Amino acid sequence: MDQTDEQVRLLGEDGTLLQHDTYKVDLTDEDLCDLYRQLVVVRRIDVEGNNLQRQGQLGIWAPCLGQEAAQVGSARALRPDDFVFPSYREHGVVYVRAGMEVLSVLGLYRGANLSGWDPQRHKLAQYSIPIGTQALHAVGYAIGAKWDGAEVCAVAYFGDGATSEGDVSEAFNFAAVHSAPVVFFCQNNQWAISVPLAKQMAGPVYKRAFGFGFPGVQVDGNDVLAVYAVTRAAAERARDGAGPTLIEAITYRLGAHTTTDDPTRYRTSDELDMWKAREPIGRYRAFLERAGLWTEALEGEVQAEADRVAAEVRATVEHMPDPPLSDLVDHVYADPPATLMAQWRQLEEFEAQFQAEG
Amino acid sequence: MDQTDEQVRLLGEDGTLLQHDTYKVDLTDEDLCDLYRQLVVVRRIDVEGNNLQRQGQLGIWAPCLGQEAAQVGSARALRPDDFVFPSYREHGVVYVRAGMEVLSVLGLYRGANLSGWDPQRHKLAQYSIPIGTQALHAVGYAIGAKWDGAEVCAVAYFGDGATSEGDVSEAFNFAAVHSAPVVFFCQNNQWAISVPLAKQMAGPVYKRAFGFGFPGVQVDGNDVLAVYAVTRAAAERARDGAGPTLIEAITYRLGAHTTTDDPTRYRTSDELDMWKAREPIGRYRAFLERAGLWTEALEGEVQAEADRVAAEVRATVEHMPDPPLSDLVDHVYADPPATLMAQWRQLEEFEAQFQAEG
Amino acid sequence: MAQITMARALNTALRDAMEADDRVVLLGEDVGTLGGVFRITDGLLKDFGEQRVMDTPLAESAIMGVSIGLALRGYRPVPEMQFDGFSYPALDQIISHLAKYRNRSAGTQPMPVVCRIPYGGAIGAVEHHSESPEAIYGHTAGLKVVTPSSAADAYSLLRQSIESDDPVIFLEPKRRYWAKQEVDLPVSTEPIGKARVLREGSDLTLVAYGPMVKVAMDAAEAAQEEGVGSLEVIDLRSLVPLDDATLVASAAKTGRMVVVHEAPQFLGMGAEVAARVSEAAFFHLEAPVLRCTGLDIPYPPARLEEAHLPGVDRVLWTVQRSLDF
Amino acid sequence: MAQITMARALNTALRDAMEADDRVVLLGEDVGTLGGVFRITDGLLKDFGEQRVMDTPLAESAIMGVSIGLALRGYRPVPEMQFDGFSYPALDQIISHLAKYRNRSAGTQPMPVVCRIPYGGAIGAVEHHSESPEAIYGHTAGLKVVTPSSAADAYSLLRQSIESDDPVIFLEPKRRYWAKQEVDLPVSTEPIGKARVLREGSDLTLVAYGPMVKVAMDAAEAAQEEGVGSLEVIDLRSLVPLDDATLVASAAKTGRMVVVHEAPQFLGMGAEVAARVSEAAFFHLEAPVLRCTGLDIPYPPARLEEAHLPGVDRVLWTVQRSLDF
Ligand SMILES: Cc1ncc(C[n+]2csc(CCOP(=O)(O)OP(=O)(O)O)c2C)c(N)n1
Ligand SMILES: Cc1ncc(C[n+]2csc(CCOP(=O)(O)OP(=O)(O)O)c2C)c(N)n1
Ligand SMILES: [Mg+2]
Ligand SMILES: [Mg+2]
Repeated sequence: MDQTDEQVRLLGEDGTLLQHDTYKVDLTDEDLCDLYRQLVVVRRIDVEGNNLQRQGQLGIWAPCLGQEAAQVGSARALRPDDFVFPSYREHGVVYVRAGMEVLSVLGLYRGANLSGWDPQRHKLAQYSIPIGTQALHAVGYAIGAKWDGAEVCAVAYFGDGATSEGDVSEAFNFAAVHSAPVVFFCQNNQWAISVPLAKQMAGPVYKRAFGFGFPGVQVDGNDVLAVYAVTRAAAERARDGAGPTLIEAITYRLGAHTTTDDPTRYRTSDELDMWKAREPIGRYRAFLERAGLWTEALEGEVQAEADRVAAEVRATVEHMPDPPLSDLVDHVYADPPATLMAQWRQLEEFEAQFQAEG
Repeated sequence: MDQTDEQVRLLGEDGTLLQHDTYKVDLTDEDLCDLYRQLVVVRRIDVEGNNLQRQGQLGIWAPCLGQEAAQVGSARALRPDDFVFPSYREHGVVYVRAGMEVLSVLGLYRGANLSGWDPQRHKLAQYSIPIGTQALHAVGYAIGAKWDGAEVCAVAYFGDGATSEGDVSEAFNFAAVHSAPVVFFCQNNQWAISVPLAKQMAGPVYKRAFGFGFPGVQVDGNDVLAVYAVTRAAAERARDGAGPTLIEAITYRLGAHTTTDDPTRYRTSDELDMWKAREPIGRYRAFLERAGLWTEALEGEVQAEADRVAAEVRATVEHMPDPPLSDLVDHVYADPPATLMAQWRQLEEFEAQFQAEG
Repeated sequence: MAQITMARALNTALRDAMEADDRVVLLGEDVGTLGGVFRITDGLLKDFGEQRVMDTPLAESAIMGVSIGLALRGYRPVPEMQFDGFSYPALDQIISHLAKYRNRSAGTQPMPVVCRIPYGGAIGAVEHHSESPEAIYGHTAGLKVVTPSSAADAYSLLRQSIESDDPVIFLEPKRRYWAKQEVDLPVSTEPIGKARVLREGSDLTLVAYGPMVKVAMDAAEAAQEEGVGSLEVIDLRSLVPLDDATLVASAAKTGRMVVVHEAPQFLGMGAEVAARVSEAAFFHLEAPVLRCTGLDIPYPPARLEEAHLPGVDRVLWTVQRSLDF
Repeated sequence: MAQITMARALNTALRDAMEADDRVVLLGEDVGTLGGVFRITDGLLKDFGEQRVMDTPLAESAIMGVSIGLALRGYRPVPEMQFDGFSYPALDQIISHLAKYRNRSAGTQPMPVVCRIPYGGAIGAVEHHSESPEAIYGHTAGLKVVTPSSAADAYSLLRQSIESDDPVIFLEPKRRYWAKQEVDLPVSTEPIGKARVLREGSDLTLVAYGPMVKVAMDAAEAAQEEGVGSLEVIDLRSLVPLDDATLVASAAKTGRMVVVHEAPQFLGMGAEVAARVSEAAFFHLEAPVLRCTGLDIPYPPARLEEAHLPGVDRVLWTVQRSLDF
């Protein structure tokens, strides 16, 4: 289940552009440079996430290090009116799709909110922590969009481990039966916490789709151009009414599962080194260099932007106020039960003592 | 998803024996005749089930009419120490495997018990009503058997509708990862209550297996010899340590979903007539005739046996006592909570009034 | 006035809701061509088409997850779980998402999903078809849990539920589907969250909901006739929100209360009502709040269900226990 | 005597149980190589091998269903659900099969499965990692529901659970995993079904279990020091079977009771205890049984969890409400 022939690739490991019969690069130079900016900024956000966690500003952080190409490439291939259903590690997707809404994600990992953003604002559902569950939401959204005659698709992000959950298979089947405009985007980062692929499945992820009667494609998830092209094609296919596609992006989680995890307990440094050598941003920069698009000026701009975003992230998180006590009850119901309101008044009464006491 | 080339068949519609590269008939004449007996008896049990329900002796009945070959052929291919996990319609499996334990099934549909038999006695789990759930039990049993070094397999029976449940996909994947000695036997009878295949799935069932990394095979489920051969091979494969197989037996539910169902609301009489012409017992009898095995004497014996079983079924059900009140609480726990025992004493006290009053 | 069954009232409520708002869609196993195994959706596929009434694959978690996705797209889905015991595969989607979605989105994302579930026993069914899971749903904050006992309430509460922006678990007492009531539809009854005093009484309050309301009313009638006492009967109508004001007022008046339900006693609705009323009406109670419920056992085989479920006699026996206190 | 954490006691209990009976097997997500996200199964894969400690695919329904199958094969599986909130996908297997299997088989098929679930909040976690689902399990007849509050009980109750032929939901209060206690293992404490009076008192009884036992003890200590009163503290230890004899005896003695738990109040354990004790100790109670619990809300973000969860101050405040009655 390592990199195979079937895998779609547009960039060699050294950044050379490869030919592919089906998938082509059709981005402008400007877009190609902007893609680089996004990759670098996303990595910097991730670094800040780790730092802020270490400083106690965040309760936990789920690093996306190494998965930037899979996230940025796929998210960039979508239209604003497509709808995205992320898991808990898709900071790159959030940044590309919703810019500084990524601050809400930091608030989530700080424990200041429960995701908190309006899913309709950027057509971006909140992070879904129960593994695989969001795949079904994407199918429902997609079916609704199809009924509406809207030319949009829904995209569900999930990991290799998630493919074992019943919900994901139910989503595959439901989408296939309804020819729903969904893209299932699986970041196969080789691990589900400490569980390696071989203990998770007995064949490659993308083939799962064939069993349910729709196409699956495996792509080099560290090749941002291939990911972009494959996702764009799948999204177009969905919007055109041809039904779902499963994309398996082969990538690697270079960091820990979360900041509470110690990956040295379960994986070798050899494996890590091998994948470090394949990390996506260096490869893409090599491509830009070969294409004559990389310049010192570009690098300077990109790094400045990363610095700016990092600073904003840091400042925002460090000054993020604790949520008001009323957040406990204010959003549970549109129309809250009287019994809950009575509890709340009792809690206020209790808390009032301390305010009085100072 | 109709009868396709890939489908394994050993008997033509007119009972001619077909050649197959992989699967052969290797039953003795005696066994071939006994198979006929079992098919006929199972059909008769089913007829009695319907009758008894109509007479109010059973609360409900789930007919297996038309699925006798799939059930008898597969069950006969198993060894006594294999373990079978049926759904709620596998009366043929129960009869072949456990003989008159089928009376417990009638008790279940009468409302006198909850299946009631000891699963270890005939290595036969109780009927599982929540769709698809038993597939996981089979995987667990199979993994345990493998750990024990036992050369046995577990067999999970379920329907076409069941393949949509998350549990069934989880079972496929878990079994594949553990190379568990399981046979997944799907009776694709074309309907899940009123829902036809086209609304249930977007491709044939057997291909589902490939996506999870193990073999699937489609067999003519109304061809008892093909079902027998395919199941025997899958069971041997499992016992030999080669892992799971998914068998899709194409058959048809000639009766109602259950006695409370009215299939005329959702399917055409043309469809029904087409499948009636393909029903399995006539075809098998034609084979026996061609093979010179069918005789008036055999038919006489077989019908007599069916009469005998039918009479036993009728008599047993008609005289089946209501369960004692203590069945409410006696089997819930090995070691029941005092609070439950207190409830029970209270109930006894309450019921005692009526006994006193007469 | 017409004689209408609860099944018919529910069917009409769905039809009227679908006519009133074309974002209302139905989905579930066998809800289309068949009209549902209880025929609650009968005729709706024919009149509204496949995009409004969807026969789904056999997958309850999917039915619920897809409903959530449809709500995100602006629909008002009304999924059906075919039976109480088959709602359990959907519990993760219900607990982890349906109940929490609005709160997680800081109130920005409404979740107008009404999950219809036929529930309860006494229909002679096999295992898993007679469960009373209301306590599981009632304990799950973020949900409303509604259960009618009459055709009029079935109609009105279902219409209200579909209009609600909060997710509703709508529990239909299947043994009452075919019971008739004089009522002209459409009808509008008290809002969700209001209990109804069905019968005034002075000696003891019987609290019931869904399938047990009829039993409670029959018991009250019998108590009157047999001179046991004058029983007040409250139909909760919704378990969440619970109308504890009405409960407490009644307990304060009669001084005695018996809660009746089919579900097992341990951690059932009777416990919650007893805890609340015992607190709020402490100085008024002349006897503890008693519970007349199903036993703490898995639902028994049909031939034993009568003993498991509260009937008029056992309710009266419990009433007597309270009066004797 | 050694200072032992609850985590260590659980680990030792699993090891000792596996040594005592080679049909005891562990399975779950990350329980093998990693030793579990809380390290409760640390070192066991190394010492017992892959056939006794199985890293499963990421599928909770499968973990439970496979455990049931293993039990049918004669094993005594101890599946782990990684967190409370991730036990929900297994609910159908638990409710529809695990709890009902023995009964369905007329008592012939034992179901010795112990489902370990780290539960509860106060660890600053993100959503779904701080749930208290005990009421769902407690309402499901056929299960036992056990939850230790100390290292010694953790060891002894887990050993007893594994020896039980009935299925046990074993709830581990994760905020107490690292709390130490002086104890020599192996240790044998009271059987499942017995509550323990942790502290004698005369004015009011505090009832707690799992994560709240420490809070209740601290509150009782503070009440003593501040002259509020003499509080008795009961650790339930198992919710099913519930030791109502001990509860009622204590309520009869002190006349006042406060039940403390993290789970939402509505239909939580506090309701069941209140209902039972109010009935059995009706003439002894000088105040209603009060509940000091989590709010009826989805678990809040970490920065608000302190307000949601009962702490010493809120317990004392509730105690005062009872004393003022
Ligand atoms: C239903 C459920 N079970 C368990 C968990 C705990 N958990 C969080 S992440 C994770 C592994 C997920 O692996 P994968 O799907 O490959 O995604 P990745 O973390 O690699 O991005 C587990 C088991 C969970 N969040 N949800
Ligand atoms: C989890 C669950 N959901 C729904 C049902 C109700 N139900 C009983 S049988 C059935 C259809 C099953 O179809 P299939 O799997 O094809 O088996 P068949 O009845 O055709 O043998 C349904 C929906 C159930 N028993 N369990
Ligand atoms: Mg992964
Ligand atoms: Mg079928």
